[in-house]
Amino acid sequence: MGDFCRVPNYIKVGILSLDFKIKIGGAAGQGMQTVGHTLSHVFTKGGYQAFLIQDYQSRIRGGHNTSTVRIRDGYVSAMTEGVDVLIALNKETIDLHREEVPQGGAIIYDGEKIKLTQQDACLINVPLDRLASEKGGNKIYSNSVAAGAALGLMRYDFNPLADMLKEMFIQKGEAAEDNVRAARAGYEFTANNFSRQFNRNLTPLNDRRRMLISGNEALALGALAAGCKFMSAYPMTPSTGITTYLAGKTREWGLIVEQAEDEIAAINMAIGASYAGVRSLTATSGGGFCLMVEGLGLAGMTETPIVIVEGQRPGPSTGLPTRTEQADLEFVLHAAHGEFPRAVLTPGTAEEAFYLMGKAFNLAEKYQTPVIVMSDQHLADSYWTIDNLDISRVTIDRGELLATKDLAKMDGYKRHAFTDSGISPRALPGEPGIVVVTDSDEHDEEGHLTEDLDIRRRMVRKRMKKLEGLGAEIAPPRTYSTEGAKTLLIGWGSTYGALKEAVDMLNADGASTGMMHISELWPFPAEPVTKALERAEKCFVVENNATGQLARIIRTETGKKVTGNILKFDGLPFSPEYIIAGLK
Amino acid sequence: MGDFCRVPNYIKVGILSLDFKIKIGGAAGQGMQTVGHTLSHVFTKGGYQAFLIQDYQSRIRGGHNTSTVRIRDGYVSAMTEGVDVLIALNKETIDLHREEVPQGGAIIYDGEKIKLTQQDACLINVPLDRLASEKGGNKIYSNSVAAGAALGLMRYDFNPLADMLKEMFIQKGEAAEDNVRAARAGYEFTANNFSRQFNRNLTPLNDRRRMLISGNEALALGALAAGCKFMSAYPMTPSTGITTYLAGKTREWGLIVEQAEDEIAAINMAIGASYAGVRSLTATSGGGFCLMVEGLGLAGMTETPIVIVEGQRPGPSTGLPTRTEQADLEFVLHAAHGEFPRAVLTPGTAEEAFYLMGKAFNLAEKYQTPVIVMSDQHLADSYWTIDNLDISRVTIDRGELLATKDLAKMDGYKRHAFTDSGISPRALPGEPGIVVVTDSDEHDEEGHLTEDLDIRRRMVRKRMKKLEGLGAEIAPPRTYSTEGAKTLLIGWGSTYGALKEAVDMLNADGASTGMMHISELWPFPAEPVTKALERAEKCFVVENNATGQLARIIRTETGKKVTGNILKFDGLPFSPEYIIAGLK
Amino acid sequence: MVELKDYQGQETAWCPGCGNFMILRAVQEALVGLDMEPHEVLLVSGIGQSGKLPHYMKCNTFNSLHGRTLPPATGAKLANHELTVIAIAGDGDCYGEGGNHFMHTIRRNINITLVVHNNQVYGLTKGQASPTSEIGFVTKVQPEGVFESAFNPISVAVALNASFVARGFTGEKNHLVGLLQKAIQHDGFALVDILQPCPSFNKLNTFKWYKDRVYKIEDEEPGYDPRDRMAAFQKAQEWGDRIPIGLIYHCERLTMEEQEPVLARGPLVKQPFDRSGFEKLLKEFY
Amino acid sequence: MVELKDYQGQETAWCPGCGNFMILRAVQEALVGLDMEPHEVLLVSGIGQSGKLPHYMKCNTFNSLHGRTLPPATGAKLANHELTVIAIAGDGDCYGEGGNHFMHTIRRNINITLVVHNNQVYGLTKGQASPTSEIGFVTKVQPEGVFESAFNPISVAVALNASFVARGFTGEKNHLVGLLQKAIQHDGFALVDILQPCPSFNKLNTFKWYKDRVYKIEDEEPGYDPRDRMAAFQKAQEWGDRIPIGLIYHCERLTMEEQEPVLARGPLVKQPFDRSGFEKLLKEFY
Ligand SMILES: Cc1ncc(C[n+]2csc(CCOP(=O)(O)OP(=O)(O)O)c2C)c(N)n1
Ligand SMILES: Cc1ncc(C[n+]2csc(CCOP(=O)(O)OP(=O)(O)O)c2C)c(N)n1
Ligand code: SF4
Ligand code: SF4
Ligand SMILES: [Mg+2]
Ligand SMILES: [Mg+2]
Repeated sequence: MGDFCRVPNYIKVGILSLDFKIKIGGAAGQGMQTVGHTLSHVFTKGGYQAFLIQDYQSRIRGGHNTSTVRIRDGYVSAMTEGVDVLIALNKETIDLHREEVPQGGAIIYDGEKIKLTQQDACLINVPLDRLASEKGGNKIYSNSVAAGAALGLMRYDFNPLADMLKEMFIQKGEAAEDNVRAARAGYEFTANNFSRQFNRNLTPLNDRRRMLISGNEALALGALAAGCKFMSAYPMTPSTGITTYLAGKTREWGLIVEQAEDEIAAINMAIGASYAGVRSLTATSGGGFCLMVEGLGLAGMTETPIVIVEGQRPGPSTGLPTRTEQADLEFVLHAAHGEFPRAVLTPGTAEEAFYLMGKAFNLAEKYQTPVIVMSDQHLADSYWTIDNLDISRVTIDRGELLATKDLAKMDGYKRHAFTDSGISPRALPGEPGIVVVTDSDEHDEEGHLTEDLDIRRRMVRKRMKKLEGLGAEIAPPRTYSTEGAKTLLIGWGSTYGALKEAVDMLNADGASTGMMHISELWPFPAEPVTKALERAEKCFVVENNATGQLARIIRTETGKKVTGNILKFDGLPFSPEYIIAGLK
Repeated sequence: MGDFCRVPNYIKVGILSLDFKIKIGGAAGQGMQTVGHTLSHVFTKGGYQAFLIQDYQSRIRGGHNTSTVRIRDGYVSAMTEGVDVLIALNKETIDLHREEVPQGGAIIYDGEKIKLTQQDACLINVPLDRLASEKGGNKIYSNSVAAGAALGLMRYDFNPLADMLKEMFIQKGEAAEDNVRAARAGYEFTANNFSRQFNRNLTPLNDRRRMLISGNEALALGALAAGCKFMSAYPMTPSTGITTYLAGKTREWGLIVEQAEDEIAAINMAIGASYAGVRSLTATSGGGFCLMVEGLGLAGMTETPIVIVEGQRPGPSTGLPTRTEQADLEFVLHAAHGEFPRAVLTPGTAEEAFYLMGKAFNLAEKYQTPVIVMSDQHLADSYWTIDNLDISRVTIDRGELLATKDLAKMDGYKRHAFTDSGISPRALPGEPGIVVVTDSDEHDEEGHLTEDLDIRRRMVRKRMKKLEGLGAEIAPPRTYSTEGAKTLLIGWGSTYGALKEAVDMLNADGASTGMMHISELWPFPAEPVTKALERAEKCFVVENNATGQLARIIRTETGKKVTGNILKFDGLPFSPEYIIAGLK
Repeated sequence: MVELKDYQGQETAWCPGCGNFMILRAVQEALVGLDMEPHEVLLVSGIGQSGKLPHYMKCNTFNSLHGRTLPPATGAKLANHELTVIAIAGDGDCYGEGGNHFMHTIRRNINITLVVHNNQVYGLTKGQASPTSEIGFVTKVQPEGVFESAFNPISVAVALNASFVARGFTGEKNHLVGLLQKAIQHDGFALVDILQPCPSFNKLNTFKWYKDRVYKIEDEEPGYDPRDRMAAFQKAQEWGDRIPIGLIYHCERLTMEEQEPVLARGPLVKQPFDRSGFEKLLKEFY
Repeated sequence: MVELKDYQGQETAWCPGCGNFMILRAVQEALVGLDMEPHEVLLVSGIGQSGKLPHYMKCNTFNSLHGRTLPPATGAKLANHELTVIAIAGDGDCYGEGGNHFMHTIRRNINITLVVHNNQVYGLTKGQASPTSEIGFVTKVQPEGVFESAFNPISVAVALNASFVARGFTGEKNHLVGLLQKAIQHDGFALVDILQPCPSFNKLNTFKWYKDRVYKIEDEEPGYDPRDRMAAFQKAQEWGDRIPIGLIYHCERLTMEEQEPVLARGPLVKQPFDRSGFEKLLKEFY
């Protein structure tokens, strides 16, 4: 049986060097994310590189969630269609995902709970619950049994898993040994009974140390590395992880993380803290960002630096709270009434997330204006194996920030002084002899409210002038394989990995395709984008939304119309195969 | 003396048939607006047509405000440069505005308070305060003296003014007779001493009855005529006038006007009321609209009709609270995360404000989605003499609203049923036998929360599908004098009058200019706009903002780049002369 | 006769052992006991675990935004005051994000029943402190424990002279049904704050923790007079070893609907729209 | 020695006879009396007539959004707690638009003084009812008179156990100066709600209206103990013929700054940033 309709037939499992995918499915609360994360770690330690994605519902227990890890012997940043091993912690996993397992793949399931017959895949019947109870002492360890079973099937070294589990459960203060015993039982069960049949043994490659990190962790680390000292936020999926990470580091890193009563308070507190002199951050999702819009304009008008992470999820409104989408771009570009400069950064990978956070703080302070870093659930919740994060690449440039000694030399301080660059040197409140005044009303150079319309005109020009400097800081989009390429795929944000792999697949099939990924989106890099568009015969914009927002922005900023849009708005990220199918 | 730099030399005062301008300046609290309004009424009653604009500061007493009325013998919707009579209730008025008075114009002032010498204009020294005290019994009636003095100067019939003052002050419960006596004293003083010298007698034209109405009043009347039954709002200049007007009509017109605790409550209350079945409105300015953005998305997702008036003022942030600007357009078009259909209407005159409010309610209900009517301080606070508002042109189309009898025939009701048009027939809560369910989360046809991603896809398509019908309802932009015109001026919203008059002035000078005014802006009327752009050699977009927002939208929607932008962002409206200068 | 099955809704998505099940059941029983038909009832909810409740019922439902339960409920009630409007909210939802509406809706004294699922934690977003979390409550976002004093909704409601203020507990279902019925029947704004264990994220204020502490005012203090505001304020401060449940405060105030003259003519939505006076209205402008 | 002229600011734009002049003067005198230098003080204001006050002073000023006085004040205080932070707000500003922050800032007990210019009306927007307007107050937007019960800030602050709650009156300047000084010196959040006549738009609660009613608690009830919460709640309800001014409630609570361990090392803005531990931090991810 097996109607493989959902696995496009250009799937290339096993054709490239190593490419191995394991999907764990079950109800919320069964620990799929833990298994996925643990396995990703185990393989990372073995010299492989992992990419792990999470698909979960907006509930705490029950329902249906999956965690899918892909393992390669090189950098990986996308999830392709199909899985090699499906671990089913419940029946629904089999119903929904059995067709993703091609011939030669395996389904690990608990035959004592689920009855299965007739599969093209190997059926790996493991008494998960029983082994968990018998060996671990508790049925809840069945996820550890399953993790062990997956490794046993490939006869992969068991020890890294044991170490991982110990470390993890000791931290959580739970019975580490019980878990290890449960995992070992799973391991031995499949190693002994099924590994021959499955016949895809895997051994650690080397012991090169690499990191396994999620998008949210990378964003949070980027803020820490940039010297962020204040964060105020209100919980909202998918950005809460940033707050959680930073909240755990406050003592060690000397920062304050305050949970605000609402998003309005969150952004306004951050603005207040920034005015008083510390690098400040807030993070939210589209709904919370809606409430921050007035504060955004306040930062623009008072020229107060502020970094906002906008982690997108499918809208409108509450939408699908735990899924992914990229439908907030035009909103973010135009949010708040009136006109003021802003920068919008749209990282595509964990590394970019880290480094662009550093850049965000620098731009915010140099240009004294809000900077928005756009993320989405796919970026925020996915994990990457990466080589390293190099803090020496994170410079801290606080812009024209006046020290006490500078001020002593000055003859009267004016917070909003007119300058050629539009940037007024910034002093902090508390400096003897001067006062720092600013206002959400139109103001004069000192910062005092004014209704002098000549000053108004000049202040508008001064603020907008900053766009020039800001624009010059924007790096050109990353291109890949564009040399002589006839078709150009264009994307922004979390689609990076899927785009790149689509290009590889297409070119492997003889096509001539390149990609351009925009991760520094505003001020829009119109010149390099125009050039790239002109070089290709066909250009497709790939976006996780229903209307093709980047395509419209490209049209406004370059005058060019792209050949087509490849869109997706069902809450799930792109696979390379989906992009390829969209080209046809 | 008189450095006439601020009065461009193509000024045409007196060359066209009748064109007469009176500016009254003084401190807040001195009653300039009353004088301006009263004079506008007096001339309207005499068969003339008036256009009255207000320029005021964000304070209750003191400072410097003006009210300027232009009188013509035909429809007038713009204020040109220069004034014929300047009434100075304080010294500042003279300092700031004397140069606007050309040779042959007059300055009415109180020589007992202000010393004036050397003017090109006639100096009309009237003891305003003294006459007010002596004849009216109170110095505060000096504004009535001034109004009388202005009329006396032209030897215009005094009686209409007396009637107006009586009516007005009796309503306010103040001493009507004292005011009339004060006005008469002013009248006689100038009629006797200065009217010969000034030599521009004016007599009533006819007794054709016309209305004098402000943009805010027209918007409010439009809502009333459309059957709006619920308004919740939070005060914010320049839209408060709408709330005030409707609040005064609640008993008579059977509607509820609730002042909310904040704008978030305002929009969400209006959404609740609309869900329960009544036509609902809210009104605000940019800052308040920022706070409504999340609610906007809620209306989009739950498919709840709602009309929002967004009265713009100069931003960003608090900006210039009492001045005008058109810098919220892109924000309004893209406000709220995620994607859903909306309509944006941008009336240019009082009549349009009235009729488009009716259309707004119809579109909101037919397409079950938010409709935003954009106003600004210039539209809101200006007064027009107009022929009539014709309620028979205001149809009420509540769209697919199911009555009890329709429901009885149906087999189970689904609030968000899939349909070809994307419009799901709407029932109201309270109908026996059915329940009306909706959700800000993605939902199924019944309105229940769902995480079924197939339904998600279909629901997105269903909602977006409504854009087609909505787009077809949008009227093409108004064009004027475009036949064979080489240059096209393009505008939206309150610039209508200035644009039209600029065209007239240019063509009178032998140019070949036309205009296109967009008052139904979204879904964008791309086809007619493209055609108009193609027909002209040069196209200029005229906008009260700093970045040329409509020009960018035109580029996105039509692919065309306009020749140039004529922009203004000092808080004041355009004059035709300013536009013409911008072309050079 | 309305029956429980008339209120049967979608399958639930709450965690096993969650106090919300009891609230759902109590709301259903209260409505059935009052013989109200589903079409006469409108539930307006916010976003959070509590916000899902209406989906597990079957009646008119407007599931609004996080924190915004009360404004749409107010709008809907003013548009059709024949509907029985019940606002369903979470503690974060109503006292955090929506705190301003909580205060101002009390001021309006509109005839709405507000049911707050107070689990002293943010459930749906996985366990951050809520405004009602106690000082010292440790979470991943509050690793040093909560610094802010806990929001006391009863105290604030009494301070604002709310016309009906009660506290229930999910472990006392019948008592809760009674409170809900009184609240629904009360003419004016009624707050029913419900202590609701969240076994997934609140390991401090567990079912047992509450069970050991709550007492019914009517049982233990039969002389307690909920019309005595000072006594109510004092009672509102009781928290710790002993936590009172029951009707804490009650006063007579005119409702918004009673004061709004337009509503004397019947529900707004049913009032015919008569434009015949328009020409007359325009006279103002001539 | 700091002098009044050190605090001299821009020209005022208030109406003649406005109570705000007295508040301005009182704030200036309070700071001068405490010998605080302008650079040590940060005024954060909202939008409204009150929001203009800082421009008429000369000290650090963050004039923020309508309703958002407290969040930026909180952020600034946490970033540099050596600054004396005073939040200046209007009644609409603070109890209407910003009501949620009012409650939650009290919960935080951060060391900020909140000065509310309570004129019981929206001044800058020309006379609509504010949350503190009395039932029946007629305006152009409330032509039938206000229906909602007036917001009682003192009552709510006491209900939330605010650590310093006082009421002043612009007609009692010296008394007000004293209250402001105590509030500024108080370690924790301090509310000073000031009865402020608005001759332009509040024709009900005029200077005389207040003058005829206010009495100083310390004068008339020397035995009054502001540490007695029940007494304070009772006093908070006094309104009408007799309106108490003075310190109404006072309690000891840990401030947010005291609880935040990071601040024990000094103001955040002055703490050096040390990235040397970054490599170690990354170990978590290997
Ligand atoms: C504007 C906005 N901010 C944040 C969220 C994310 N969010 C959803 S539920 C919730 C809190 C839930 O806590 P509570 O209201 O106590 O409800 P519970 O889940 O505990 O019943 C939050 C913060 C949101 N949906 N919208
Ligand atoms: C978000 C927002 N909504 C509304 C306004 C308009 N607005 C400015 S001041 C004000 C109210 C002023 O009343 P209050 O706070 O009591 O201050 P007062 O002028 O009486 O001192 C309002 C509604 C605004 N600036 N921003
Ligand atoms: S997280 Fe808590 S409140 Fe939410 S369903 Fe689970 S137990 Fe109930
Ligand atoms: S309007 Fe009222 S509060 Fe505002 S300045 Fe005038 S008198 Fe003072
Ligand atoms: Mg909760
Ligand atoms: Mg006020």
